[in-house]
Amino acid sequence: MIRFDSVGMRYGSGPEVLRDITFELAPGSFHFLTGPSGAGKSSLLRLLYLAHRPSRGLVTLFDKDISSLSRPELSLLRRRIGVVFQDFRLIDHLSTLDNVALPLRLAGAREDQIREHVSELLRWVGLGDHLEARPPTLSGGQQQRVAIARAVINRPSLLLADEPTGNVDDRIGTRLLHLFEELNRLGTTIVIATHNEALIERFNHPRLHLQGGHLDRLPPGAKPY
Amino acid sequence: MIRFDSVGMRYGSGPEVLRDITFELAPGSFHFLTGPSGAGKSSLLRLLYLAHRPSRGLVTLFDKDISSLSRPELSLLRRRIGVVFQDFRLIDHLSTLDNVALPLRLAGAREDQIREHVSELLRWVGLGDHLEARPPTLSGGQQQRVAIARAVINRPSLLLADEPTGNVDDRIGTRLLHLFEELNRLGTTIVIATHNEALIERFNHPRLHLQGGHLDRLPPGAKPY
Amino acid sequence: MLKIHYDLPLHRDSASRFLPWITGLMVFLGVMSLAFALVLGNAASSWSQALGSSLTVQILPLAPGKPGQDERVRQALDLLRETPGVSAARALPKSESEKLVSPWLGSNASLSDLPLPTLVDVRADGTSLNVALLRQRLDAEIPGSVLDDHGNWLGEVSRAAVTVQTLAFGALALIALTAILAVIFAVRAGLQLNRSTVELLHIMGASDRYIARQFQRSAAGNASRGGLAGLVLAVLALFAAQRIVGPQSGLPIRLALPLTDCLWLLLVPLAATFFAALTARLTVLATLKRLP
Amino acid sequence: MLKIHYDLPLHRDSASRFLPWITGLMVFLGVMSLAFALVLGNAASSWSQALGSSLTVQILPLAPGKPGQDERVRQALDLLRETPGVSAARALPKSESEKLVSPWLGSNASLSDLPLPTLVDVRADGTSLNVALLRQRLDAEIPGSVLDDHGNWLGEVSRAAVTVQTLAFGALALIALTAILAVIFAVRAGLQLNRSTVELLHIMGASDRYIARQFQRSAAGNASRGGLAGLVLAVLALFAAQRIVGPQSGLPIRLALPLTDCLWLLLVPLAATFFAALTARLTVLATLKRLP
Ligand SMILES: Nc1ncnc2c1ncn2[C@@H]1O[C@H](COP(=O)(O)OP(=O)(O)OP(=O)(O)O)[C@@H](O)[C@H]1O
Ligand SMILES: Nc1ncnc2c1ncn2[C@@H]1O[C@H](COP(=O)(O)OP(=O)(O)OP(=O)(O)O)[C@@H](O)[C@H]1O
Ligand SMILES: [Mg+2]
Ligand SMILES: [Mg+2]
Repeated sequence: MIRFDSVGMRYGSGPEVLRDITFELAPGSFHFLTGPSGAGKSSLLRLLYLAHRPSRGLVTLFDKDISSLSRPELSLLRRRIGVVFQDFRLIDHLSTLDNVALPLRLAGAREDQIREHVSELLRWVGLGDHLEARPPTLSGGQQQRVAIARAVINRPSLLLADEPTGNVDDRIGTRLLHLFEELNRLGTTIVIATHNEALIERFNHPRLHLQGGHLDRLPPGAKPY
Repeated sequence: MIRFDSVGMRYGSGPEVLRDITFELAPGSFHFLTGPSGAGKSSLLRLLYLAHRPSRGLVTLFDKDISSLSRPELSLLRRRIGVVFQDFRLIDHLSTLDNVALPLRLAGAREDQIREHVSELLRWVGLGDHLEARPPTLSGGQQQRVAIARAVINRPSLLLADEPTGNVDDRIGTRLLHLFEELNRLGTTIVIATHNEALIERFNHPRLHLQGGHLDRLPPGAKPY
Repeated sequence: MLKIHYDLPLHRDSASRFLPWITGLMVFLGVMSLAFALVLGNAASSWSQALGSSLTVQILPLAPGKPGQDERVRQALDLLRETPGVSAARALPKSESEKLVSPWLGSNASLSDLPLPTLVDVRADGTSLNVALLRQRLDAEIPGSVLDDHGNWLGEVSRAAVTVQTLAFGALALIALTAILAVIFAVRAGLQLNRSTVELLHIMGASDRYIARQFQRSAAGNASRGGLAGLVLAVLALFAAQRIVGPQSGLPIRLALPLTDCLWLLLVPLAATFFAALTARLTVLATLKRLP
Repeated sequence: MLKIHYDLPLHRDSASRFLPWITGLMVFLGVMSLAFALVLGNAASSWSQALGSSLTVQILPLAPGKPGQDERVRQALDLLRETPGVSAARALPKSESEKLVSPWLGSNASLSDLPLPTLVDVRADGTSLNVALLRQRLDAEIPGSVLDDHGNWLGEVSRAAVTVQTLAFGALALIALTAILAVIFAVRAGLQLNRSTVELLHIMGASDRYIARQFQRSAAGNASRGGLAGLVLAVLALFAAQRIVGPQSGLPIRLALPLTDCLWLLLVPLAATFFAALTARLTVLATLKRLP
């Protein structure tokens, strides 16, 4: 599913943020991605959702060497990946509903199905009363849930979530992780970057730990330090 | 220091987000503000940092009825309040240093003192290597620390922090709360909105709990449900 | 109004509020300056037609023994008719000569006794007639002929009209260029704010062409709305100008434009829309090219 | 270049990159159209001076027994000199009349025998002379007088020049208005993006005047930089135009401007800077007014 072979990454001409990363994730697996602030978790996810090129090494996604793919092929690949950004990246002038409907529209779904489908999911994450609200009028936790709904709306093959519970309380956080586990059961490979040790403990999944630009694999329940 | 008398608040012509809030905080106190996502924590803080007017009721701050103050008096009051916004609100085209220096510049501090003072604080929060970086090139947790540094740089009389540890790990979170406690010992009144139960447990402070538009006071260690 | 179908309601963002205004203003400017140039152009060509037509050649009576008057008139007519820029030449009957001379002598003089000059009326078209050369040839070939170009006003005025026309069209070209540049900058500035949306759509797997089309449509919609408003405003302003500098003011410039010229004015908002859409497309594609 | 002191480096934001371009373009337009209007204005006034000067009144010899020739010439001179719009009137000596009439009759006629009309040369200033009214009065009061306004060209051409001038100044006013509106919209659009910064500074306790001053300075700096560039561009374009429509082209319009007119051109970038700063100030203050 995902394979990194001695991958390095830098921003512009800065220092290497990631150094010599090598790992492999099986299809249908569920991993937490941890590490101190600034360790490169978001950067690693950026490589995975194809928003950034590695400065060296080989990235294989869906069994394809991504450096060998054409632009249209990359587009098709990207549509199979759902992303929850750390800073949400909602479109401010679109309603909650339109924001979440974006991936369905890009996939060419029918309008009547879109509305039904989207409003059901938004009700499930507790935003049934805010279908027409614009993101700037939502609370922090509500915006985060919109971002999550958008990432999962079209059942991606790969779900990447960057700190998806930083702005919600434990009850909602648990509910959202149950949503991710449900998706995982249906076949989605999941990687969640998070600082929330309580959640990591409650949901027993293996962990990828980033520190000093290097990646360690830890079995479920193990602590990095 | 802070007194609310049956305060209500709404956005535009929407429903009341806060209803009949009455409480009082002593000078030099330290409170956590909790409540489910969308309960109105950020809204309550907005009233406290004078970014929103209550739709009814009386708000007293620094022993002054804020509805009776002139605009220049309100400005002077605002300079005594430090705020960490849930969405950081850093100025993207200013360097980390200039962002944190903003409150000092507004207070008319001398340039040479500003640089020394600001870089010392940034080193303390672990950003000594990013003095000249722009916020968009910082990681989520780094941005949050810049926002915190800006809020505390000129030792405000009142510090309001909205989810200040949502993007950092427990180690940095603890360090930041120690910073707040240090400020508190020097006389700053502190209100921190947070979802992080682990932090609330570790730091034994009374809690204000918002639910359904109403506010409950809980003693240190007590749980709301 | 133009109704454009949007897949994504991108046209509602705040940057879009600015584009119609700038486009409206620029289309207004463009239409006004184009109309101004066309009016001056029409005026200039009608002046030069009216003025360029009236030269006179006088064939003076010579002393007896020299070539006869009629003979020399015929020669002059031949010469004139083969001169480039002369559209017609006609000898006036004697009665007209008498009428022209009478004020100079008073009505009491017995004109039939006097040896009167014959007048040849020359119609020239526009400015293509080289008056100096014609005068030289007449002097050389037909003795006793005098070319009267009515104080040289015709050439000078029609040349002035042409200069004004040239200047007006030059100014128009500059204004049009500036207006289009302004629209281009407005579109680019708007897209700069939407950079994050472009990146987001890209990461979500939208193809470059799809993204470009969204922004292109949005820009075209905004520009066409602004452009239409600008056109309407300009037409109203032109009507107002017509009332002020209208025919009743007795001025030789008519502000009315023929229908074909009015169609040119329609091109201005179309050009603005086209350039807005093109700029949006190219800017978005350039942004996307930098993304992996 | 203008060096402006900034308390906060607000001038480096992305919105600021747009304002200098729009201001530059608009100042270029404004300077070009102002120069164009001034050139046309100068040309029009020199035409009307040159043309408006040459009317002629002929005092025809009457039959014996009627009022004498000299008497009527004196009357005509009196009448002309008290007519508004006439700057000078002068009777030509007999030799000039003879010279004028000779071509009509051939040089062989014995002119001294003929009763020749007396010619009065009238200098009018500009367009203020009412030719029709003057003709009426002459007909009524001085029998045998004929007013020759040389085919009416003088009035018509100078009126045309005035019309062109009016149109040019009208167009200039519209262009200047549009340019200033465009700058205003650019500033407003830029500030729209900085709305969050305005709110942030407000919440941090900056006074309204302080915030307004920051944005005002930033806008003034950006506009003055763009304006200067636009002015330089326009001056270069004017020099280029001068080469094309210069004196060696023999056209009656001179593109050279007197120094005082050049100073007017300097006003354009200053006005752009002023309006940019004013708009920034008012927009920020309006935004702040809505905050508690
Ligand atoms: N766009 C960028 N340009 C330059 N440097 C960047 C950029 N984004 C991130 N960095 C740097 O790369 C390093 C890793 O950032 P990253 O966002 O991957 O950290 P992270 O592990 O996600 O941290 P956090 O937990 O705080 O979100 C940081 O030092 C950061 O300053
Ligand atoms: N600018 C706004 N305009 C309209 N409604 C708003 C606005 N901001 C917040 N709201 C609404 O007010 C309610 C309370 O929002 P608030 O941001 O205070 O919640 P919160 O307690 O901070 O939640 P969270 O923990 O998710 O940040 C929410 O239902 C939200 O949709
Ligand atoms: Mg991160
Ligand atoms: Mg909140």
